[in-house]
Amino acid sequence: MESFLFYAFAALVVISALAMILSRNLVHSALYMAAAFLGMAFVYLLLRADYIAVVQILVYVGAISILFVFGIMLTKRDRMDGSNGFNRYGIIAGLVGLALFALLARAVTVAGASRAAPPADVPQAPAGGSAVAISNLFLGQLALPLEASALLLLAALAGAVVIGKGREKSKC
Amino acid sequence: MLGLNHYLVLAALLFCIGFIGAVAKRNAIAVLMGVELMLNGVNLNLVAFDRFGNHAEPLGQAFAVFIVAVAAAEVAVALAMILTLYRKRGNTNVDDLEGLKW
Amino acid sequence: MVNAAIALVLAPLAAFILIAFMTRRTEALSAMVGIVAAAASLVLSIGLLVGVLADPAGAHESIKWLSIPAIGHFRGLEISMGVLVDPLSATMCVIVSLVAFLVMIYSLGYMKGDPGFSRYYAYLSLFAFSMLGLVVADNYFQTFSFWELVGLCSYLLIGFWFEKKSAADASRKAFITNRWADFGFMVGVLLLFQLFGSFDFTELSTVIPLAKGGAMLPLIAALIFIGPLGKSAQFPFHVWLPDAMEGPTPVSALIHAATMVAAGVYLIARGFILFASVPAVMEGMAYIGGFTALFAASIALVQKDIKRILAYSTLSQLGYMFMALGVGSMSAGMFHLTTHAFFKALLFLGAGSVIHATGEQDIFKMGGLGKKMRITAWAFTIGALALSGIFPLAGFWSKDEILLASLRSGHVGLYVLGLGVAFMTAFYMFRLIFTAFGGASTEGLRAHESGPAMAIPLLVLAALSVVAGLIGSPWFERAFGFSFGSFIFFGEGEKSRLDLTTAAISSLVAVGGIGLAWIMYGKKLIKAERVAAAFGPAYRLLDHKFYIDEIYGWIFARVMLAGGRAFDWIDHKVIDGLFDGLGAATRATGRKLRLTQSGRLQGYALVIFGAVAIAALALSTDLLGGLLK
Amino acid sequence: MDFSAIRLELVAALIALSLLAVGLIAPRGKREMTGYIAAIAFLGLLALAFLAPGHGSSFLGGRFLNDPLALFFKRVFITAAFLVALMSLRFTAGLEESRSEFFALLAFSLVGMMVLSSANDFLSLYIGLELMTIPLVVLTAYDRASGKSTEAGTKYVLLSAISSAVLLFGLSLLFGASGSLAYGDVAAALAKPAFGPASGDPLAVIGGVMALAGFAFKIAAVPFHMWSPDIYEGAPTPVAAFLAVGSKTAGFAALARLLFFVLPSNGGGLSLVVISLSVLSMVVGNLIALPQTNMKRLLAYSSIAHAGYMLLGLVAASRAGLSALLYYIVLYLFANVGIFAAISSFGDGGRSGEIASLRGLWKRSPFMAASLLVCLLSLAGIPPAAGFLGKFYLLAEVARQGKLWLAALALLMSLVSISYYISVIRVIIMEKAEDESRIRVPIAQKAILALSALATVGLGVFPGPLTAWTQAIAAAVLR
Repeated sequence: MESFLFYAFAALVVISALAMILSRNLVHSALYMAAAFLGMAFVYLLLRADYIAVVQILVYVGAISILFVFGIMLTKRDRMDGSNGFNRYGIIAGLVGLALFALLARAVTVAGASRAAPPADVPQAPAGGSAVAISNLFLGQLALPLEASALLLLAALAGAVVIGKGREKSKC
Repeated sequence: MLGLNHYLVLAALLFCIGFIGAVAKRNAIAVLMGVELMLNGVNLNLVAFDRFGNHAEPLGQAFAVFIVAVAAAEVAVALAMILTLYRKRGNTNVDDLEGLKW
Repeated sequence: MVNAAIALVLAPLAAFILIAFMTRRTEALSAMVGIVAAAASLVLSIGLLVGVLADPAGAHESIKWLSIPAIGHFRGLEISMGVLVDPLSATMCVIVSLVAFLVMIYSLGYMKGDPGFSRYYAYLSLFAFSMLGLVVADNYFQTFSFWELVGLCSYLLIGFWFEKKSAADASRKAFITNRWADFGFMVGVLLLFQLFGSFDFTELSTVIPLAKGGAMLPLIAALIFIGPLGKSAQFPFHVWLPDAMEGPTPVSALIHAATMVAAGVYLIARGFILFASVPAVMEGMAYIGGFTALFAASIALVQKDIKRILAYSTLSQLGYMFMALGVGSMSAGMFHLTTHAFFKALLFLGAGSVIHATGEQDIFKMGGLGKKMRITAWAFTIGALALSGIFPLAGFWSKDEILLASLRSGHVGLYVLGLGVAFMTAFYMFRLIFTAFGGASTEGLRAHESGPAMAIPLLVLAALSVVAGLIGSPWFERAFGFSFGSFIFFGEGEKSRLDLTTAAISSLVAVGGIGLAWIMYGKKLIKAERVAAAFGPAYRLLDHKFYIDEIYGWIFARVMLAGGRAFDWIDHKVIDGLFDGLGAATRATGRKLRLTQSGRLQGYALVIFGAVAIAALALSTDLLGGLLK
Repeated sequence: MDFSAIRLELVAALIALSLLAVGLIAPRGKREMTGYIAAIAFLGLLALAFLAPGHGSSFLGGRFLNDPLALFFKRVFITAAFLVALMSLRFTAGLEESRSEFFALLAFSLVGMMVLSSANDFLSLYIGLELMTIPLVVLTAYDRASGKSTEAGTKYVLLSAISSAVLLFGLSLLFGASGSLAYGDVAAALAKPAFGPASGDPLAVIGGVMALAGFAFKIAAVPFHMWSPDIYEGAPTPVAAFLAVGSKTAGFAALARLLFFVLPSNGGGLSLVVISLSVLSMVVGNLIALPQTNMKRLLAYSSIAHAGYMLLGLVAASRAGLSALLYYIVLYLFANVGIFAAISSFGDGGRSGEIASLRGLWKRSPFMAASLLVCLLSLAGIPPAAGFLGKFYLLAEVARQGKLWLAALALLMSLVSISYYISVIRVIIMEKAEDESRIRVPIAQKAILALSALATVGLGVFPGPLTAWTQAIAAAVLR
């Protein structure tokens, strides 16, 4: 059952991802991307990572995808067909990507052969899902990176505002 | 039987598809989408290792949460940049960006 | 003694700083500061020399400058800064500061009114500082530092009149060629350090003899030898020196004749133990020196520019010095360096005086200058006689030492070659004198004697060119109980000898060269009728003889001049081409590589991924059980 | 909990936040004040870093180290930030708005660098890296009047996103191979032979390569260098300076820790990668620098080449190697800051940075020309400027370890590099300017130039104190 679900979700993710890069319409690409993100959320559920799955849906599907769509709308007001073509690197990029994948897949299978089997279906986290364990980490040993990432978000916010602010006379 | 390898191969596939998207698409927004796909591959790696690694604490998942947060920040800045670019040049094609070269 | 040495090095540095930052706007003051500092150095170095004469052991003091402790089986890195005072460095200090001092005085007249007057004195002071620092350095590292600084000063001074494109090009060429040579030097020093764990000359002189037979030693000696090849402009690194004549003429006198180019010779003498223990390098040194001497002398035969003639002559004389060192006589090499410094500086300053007066550098456009510029002409002639090795002027003694050394060490071929060079030297110098100073005045050429600022240094140097050789003479030794050879030597002190046969042969050869020059270029001077009237039959006889001589001379000149032209061609097309070609090739590679930077960010990303894939594949192939399985 | 270990980071973050706040509350006419405030604040932070850097050496159970190595790097970063803030005063004066944000972003980036140099686990490493990079991206695109600046910003943000994806994939593989994020545990796990098939875990190897690639991008080592010339040219000059000295040094801080303490160095494989990076950087950087006509681009290529030299210190992987690397970082900081300050004091704020604009500088501003000359000589490695000794120090160590060919190659390439530095020098002192008017050098730039030139000569003539310090650090850190 689990295998079947995995293959179904994996197929959803991979097909959406492929469609995303192959589509020649930017809006379609964005929708395929959202679909791929959604599929990933299901895969996370299979991995018993419920917290991540929720984050994935909230942030990726909910926020980032919308941000993308806004971006598209603000930069493309005319027709969308052919708005998302390939550049001159299409073929080489495909080959390098394939080679990289082959290498990684081979490495995974070789390494995995020697790895211990996955633990039985024992939930990692106590009641309440993985959220409790993760938040304990956040407030415990990961407190410093957490604070730093708060600064990071602030900096990014200030930066985005600075960049996006008004239009100055361009002498481009 | 479903094992770690399945997830890792899926992650590698996502990473590589994302890479192709980031390198081979003409539109800056599509490049950014490719990068997001790559980051999803990373997250899947982390979560899968966490699940199969017998750890006391879900460090991988915590890392994934950080990556999601940072990715959101990155997207915000990058999109703001792309908007400025659009205002200046009227399009968002990255392979037209060759005022700086050699 | 050490304090005096430090002070004499620092005085010009202080002058440089003063001129650069304070007196730049008041030109007279700048010159004053430079000259006072040089005078101070001169006085101190004479004091040093007197001190060393009293106590030849000299003094050596050094402080740890950079010290990195030893770790495990690795030796630590110890670099010290020190001062080594011994006969060699004391003598060299006197030469450098004396010539620098005279050149600075001379420049008061020569550079008068130049917009870069203060800058000029600043550079000269900086040069004096670096050169003196190089001389008193007690280890290879410190030597190398000052060596580079000297190269930099040379760059600045050659390109002093940068408005001229040729000057800017020449300065660049000098710098780059020297850097190629310094590359060998630096690698050699690194290796030396790896082998012996020290840079210190004194320390090395005790450990190197023990390491005889080591396979690395020849390589090290050969690599370090490349440095002097560049700085002393020996074949094939000589290409920069003739071009360096683009700088102001006093600079040529100071740097490209008397001091900087001597740094290579000095370095070999300083680390003589290293070279002396590798016979193959010594042989190479002797033959490279000999070849350069011949090669440059024959090119000098056909040059028309007065400064270029002197430049090639410098190359040739430096070749002599290398030859002397190569056949194992450090004394002879250093002795020739000393005397050459005086008479070559004299010749350059004389040439400068001519150029200053006439604004002309082509000797065939001059003529009859002897009447208009008496002091210059006399001084120049004395210099030329000294250079040609006419008894009893300075060049005679030192050149003889070299010829004798090569004969005694069994290098008969080099001895004969040296004689040939002596002949050519005398010939081209007097070709110059007869053409430029003799003959009828060229129309429209205005000339006047230079002012006292320029004349006095000429006279001082002329006097030195006459007497400086005597310190290497047996008479001097008999009178004072010591001579150059027993003061500066490697191994055992050498007694001054005057081998009458070799002296006679070389004198004859030199006189022969002058004679040939007279026949070819000076004969026009003689009004045939007057001579005929005065001497009657004698004249006919002479004339007849000259007729034979003329045919002979014509054939000889044909061969010689043709050879000279051929060498000239090789020099410009092949050797120059080699260096230019290397530069051009790197540049072309750079231009090609630059195109990889297409400006397209996705191309960059592709390169990143490609590199990652390749590196990952290369490192994990074994782990993955081969490529295809 | 003892917060003294992160005292410097806390103060720096406070500075960043205050600068943001000042920008909001200061009256409109007074906003140029923020630049001075920032500079003074950085100076104060620098004093703090030297006088009271905090006594705790680690925080959160060793996930954050404040060891001598980290402290050294932090002092370098703060110095760089201070000098860049001074240098920026002229640039920001020309902006119509967002002046205070400029300095706030500089401070944010500084915090990121400091976190990066102290990070002792992958998570802090990553966050530090992004906290450093994202503000830098914004700063790169700050010059909104210039199309080049926007182009550079776009390139930088996309490429750094791609490179951090690669880095993260590598880190995730290392996490998988070791089961931990903390450096100590990762190193211990990777050293265990039981891992994977006989000789090692391919995932760890690939992960290691990818992680190295991420930092090779930051230090702009070939072939991960291609962003840097474009970005340096397009970015406002002070920002380019910060990229050249801050971001690159931070990359080295992280790389040094990774290579010395985390990735198994005895494996040989990764050190081969480091050697290749070093060789390629020296060769490609120096060769492409030859035909450049833009000063900022030239500096970018020269700094690529310098990354190659500095990598030699990591290749040597010994105390002396680390000590030489640290020494080199300091001299590189001063030489580069000096040159960038000179460029930025031109009329247009150094926007174009063409080498030709330096023509006849000797006449137009002797002081600037002299300082620039000293800095260029240092980069070219000519004594008595510090660059000579720094190079010698690095090469002596590499040669001593028997990699003579590498030392010889580095020497050969530094020989090639002389040729382009000397062309610049030639333009400065040997060419005539069309416009012979004197250049008015702003006082801040004057101060930076004087400091850089003095430090460059001082380090070259009296290296003792600094080398003693770097040796002490190396001895304390490497056992």
